[in-house]
Amino acid sequence: MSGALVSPDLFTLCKVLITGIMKIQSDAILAGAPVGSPVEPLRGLAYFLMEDWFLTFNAWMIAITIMVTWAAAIQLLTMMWIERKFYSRLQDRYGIMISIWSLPFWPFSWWAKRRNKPTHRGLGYLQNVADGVKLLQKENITPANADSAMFHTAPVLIASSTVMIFAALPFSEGFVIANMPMSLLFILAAFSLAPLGILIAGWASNNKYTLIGGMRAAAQLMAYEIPLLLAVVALLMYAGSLNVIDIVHKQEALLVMLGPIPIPAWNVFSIPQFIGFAVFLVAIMAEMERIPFDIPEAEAELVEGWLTEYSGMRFGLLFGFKWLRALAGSALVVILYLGGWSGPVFVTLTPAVGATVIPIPIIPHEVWFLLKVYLLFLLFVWVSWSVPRVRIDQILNIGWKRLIPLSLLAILLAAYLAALGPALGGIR
Amino acid sequence: MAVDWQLAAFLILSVLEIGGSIMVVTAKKLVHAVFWLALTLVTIGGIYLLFLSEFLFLIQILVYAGAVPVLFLFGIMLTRRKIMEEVTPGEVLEGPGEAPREGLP
Amino acid sequence: MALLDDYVPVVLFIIVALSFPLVTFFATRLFRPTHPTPLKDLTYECGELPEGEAAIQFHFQYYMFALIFVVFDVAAVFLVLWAFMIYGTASDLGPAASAADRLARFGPVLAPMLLGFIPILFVATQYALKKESVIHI
Amino acid sequence: MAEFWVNMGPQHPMTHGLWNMKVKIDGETITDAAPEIGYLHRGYEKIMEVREFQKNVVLTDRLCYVSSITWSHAYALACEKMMDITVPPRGQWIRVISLELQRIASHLMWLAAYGPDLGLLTGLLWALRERELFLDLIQLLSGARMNQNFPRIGGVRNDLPPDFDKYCAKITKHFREKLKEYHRLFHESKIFLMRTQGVGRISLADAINWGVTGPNLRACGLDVDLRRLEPYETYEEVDFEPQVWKGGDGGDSYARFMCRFNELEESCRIIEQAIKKVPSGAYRAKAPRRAEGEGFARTEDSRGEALFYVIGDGDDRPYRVKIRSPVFCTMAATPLMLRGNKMADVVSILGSVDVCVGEMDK
Repeated sequence: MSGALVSPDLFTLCKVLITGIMKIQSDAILAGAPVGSPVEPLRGLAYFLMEDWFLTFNAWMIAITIMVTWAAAIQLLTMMWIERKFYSRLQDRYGIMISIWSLPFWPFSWWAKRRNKPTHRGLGYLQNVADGVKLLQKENITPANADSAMFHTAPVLIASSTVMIFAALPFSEGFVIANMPMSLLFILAAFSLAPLGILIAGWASNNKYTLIGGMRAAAQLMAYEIPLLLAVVALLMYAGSLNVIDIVHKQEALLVMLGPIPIPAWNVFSIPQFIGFAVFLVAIMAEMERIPFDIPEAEAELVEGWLTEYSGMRFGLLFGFKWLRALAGSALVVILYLGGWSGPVFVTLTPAVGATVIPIPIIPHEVWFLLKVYLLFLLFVWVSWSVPRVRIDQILNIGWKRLIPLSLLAILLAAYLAALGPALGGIR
Repeated sequence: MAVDWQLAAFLILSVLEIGGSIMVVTAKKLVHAVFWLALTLVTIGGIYLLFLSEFLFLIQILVYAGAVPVLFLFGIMLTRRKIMEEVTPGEVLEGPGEAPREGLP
Repeated sequence: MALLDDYVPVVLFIIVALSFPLVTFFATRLFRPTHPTPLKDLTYECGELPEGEAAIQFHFQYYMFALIFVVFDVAAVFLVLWAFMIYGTASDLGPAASAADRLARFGPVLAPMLLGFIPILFVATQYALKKESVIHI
Repeated sequence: MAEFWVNMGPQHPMTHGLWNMKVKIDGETITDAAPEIGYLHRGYEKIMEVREFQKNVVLTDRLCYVSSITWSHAYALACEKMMDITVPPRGQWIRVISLELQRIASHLMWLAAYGPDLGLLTGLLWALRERELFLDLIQLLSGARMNQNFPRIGGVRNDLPPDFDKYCAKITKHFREKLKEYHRLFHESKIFLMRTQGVGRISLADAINWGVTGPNLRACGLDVDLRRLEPYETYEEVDFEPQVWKGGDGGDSYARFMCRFNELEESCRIIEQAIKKVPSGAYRAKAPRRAEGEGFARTEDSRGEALFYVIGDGDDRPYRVKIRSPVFCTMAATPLMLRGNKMADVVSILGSVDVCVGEMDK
């Protein structure tokens, strides 16, 4: 038993679903249009519905729709809600509390009164939806001096490259769209496309603040892309694969027993990978543009940075997709260093059954994965709301003069330990 | 359905690539040319994929997604927005005195 | 063509991902007003009339860093291949290999990198970063 | 390399009010700066000439809306000197208490605004949380949270409310605890030190020449505090220490931050002493309706040296009033601080000098 909810994988489930639906439809058509009747040509449609390429195509489209909805709607809202609630608590306030019962018209007001629910007292999960609806109704302004074509292209580039990350990012072994052999490189490539879009957006707005924001985004990309890649290189010596699912599988083994507690072989538990983990964490935080490193849109000095000239839903999408990148970044760290969707040590039966680690499938893999992602994201939120913003030259200094030497050190250590053998925590 | 999907993909990619490379050399603004160059390079990556060189495809995207901003910076750092034109302050607005007044009540 | 089959959903996903923002932006037309005025279409400059061109030129120094970045990007790609080689050698040898075996197998893989590539890279970057001790942008 | 002027204001998150800092940048480095003020100019000095002496207190309240009492007090002091009346001791002590409460509220507003300037929104909400308590105290004392209209020529408007000393002691005790929290949030953070230390430096000679006063001058290492140098009210009977940057090499954002920050605790000390020393008696002397002569008073405002010069010609309203605003003079020196720094430092520097547009534009 794998312990995953989506098993064996998303596509197969969708294929079974769509085949069932299409079978019912085509059977109905076949029954309704017998041979010899005037509607006999409809039988061709029935056969078409059951053709394999048609079913496969539809299955893929349903799988993709599920994935996009799951990531870009449900998870996005959840991440935003977590952040807003958590930093509100850090700041000694309740944060968003608008619930559905706060809607001021029937039936909500009536129902709220009847159930004696105070209005404006809820978890506030739908606040972000309300914000989105507000932005939907706002006018889109294109500045007269903007480079119109580029101004309209950039948001598409940024938004779609952010969604593209989820083509290869797994939520569990089966909950993934495409499992290509080098999916990690695909994720990193999709990640690094957005700063290009930011640079274009900043340039095309023909505004001083946006241009400075775009320049900062480009400078930051250059300073932090290299440590990110080098940390991944150090990881590859242990993982030996560029496929994210393989990397997770590699971490499901048992590393060492600390008394009765089994320590899983997560990459973060070895010295060179821990250095790589630290570097990766800082670099991914810069890629996510979270607060100590959010200089491209530093609102104190650049108004809203590269987003200044965008309005309406264009602004909403670009602003909201920051959290999508945060989700992808946290998920990447969890996959590469924190064991992905494998459960933590305390639900393994190791002492009872000997040396093999058997995860208890009570809590599905997807839940473990999301739990880890949310916890890591909480760490990010915690950091970003308790430190000020770093200045541009300082951020470049950190990137070029601290992280690159550190990541080279991680590579060297990893290579040495690999050569020296498993006794020293090398390749298992 | 006897459609050769690979051939179709190849044709689409080639058309994009050739069109993009023509736009690179004909674009009036340097930054537009860089954008078209990015498109061309990505489509070349797609053709690598059709040749079954996955690593090369991904490296092409990864490296050129990084290298294109460098060209971009070059365009911004070294050139003016309008090449070969004299820039005078206040040129952005066509008559800064009149234009905004029309919108006032 | 197993590899290309892997990429079919990716291509479909990219098409969906590209159309997602496009559809969103077009859909907002149904909900939003459009009343452009010359005042509204002005470039935002904190309420003042825009002053001069927005095409600010930046310090040329950072362009050097951009070039270092490109070099590093390519170097990182070579390091990826090298990392695979190390992994492959280590898994070939297995955990029980003797020290002499390890030296014989790992020597040719590690030596050029440790004696040649990384020292040169390190010295060169240190030199470049020392020379440009203050990063302008 | 081309240089460009960038407007930072009037509609900019950095400006806490309506003014414009024009910055000439070369890439990200500032080569020149020009503050542009006057968006909020209301012609105070002229308006005051057509209103009666006592009624002008309402106007002076609005000079700086986060530090009302200190400004009305400076005006009242100048008028008292002109009218040659003395405030009863109880009135003087109540004034000291209200001034220091207002100073803490004003400094907390500055601290709150400095947080988001550096990207630390948590600082805003934490500082405003404690500012609420001090506003509550001021409300208890004067009935209003903003534009209190509390000092009067000849004393204060009303007596201390019952149990005021208990509330004061409770809140200052609580506040001292919270100061440790701010300490951890701000200057134990490495990034905060990176953003402030060595940024926006101004030399002592320059600061004096440009008329920088108050905490901004004390941050350069000069011990000037009008509460000590020219004690007004009962400040000479209070034991307190003017906060001067002693680390040497001061005059940067960090020194300015530290001076103001330490003043928070120093003001707490003054309040705790003053609340014990309030004598009984009258709190207000009768002020004449008409006056002739010249009155001149300078006080240590939250932002520097506030100066009022009032001339009366025997009528019931001033003949001429001159206000010296500390922020106005500090603002003239900001280009010196800004030059050579990065664009992001504009907020770090202007946040640390504590701009209040109301009094700057008058």
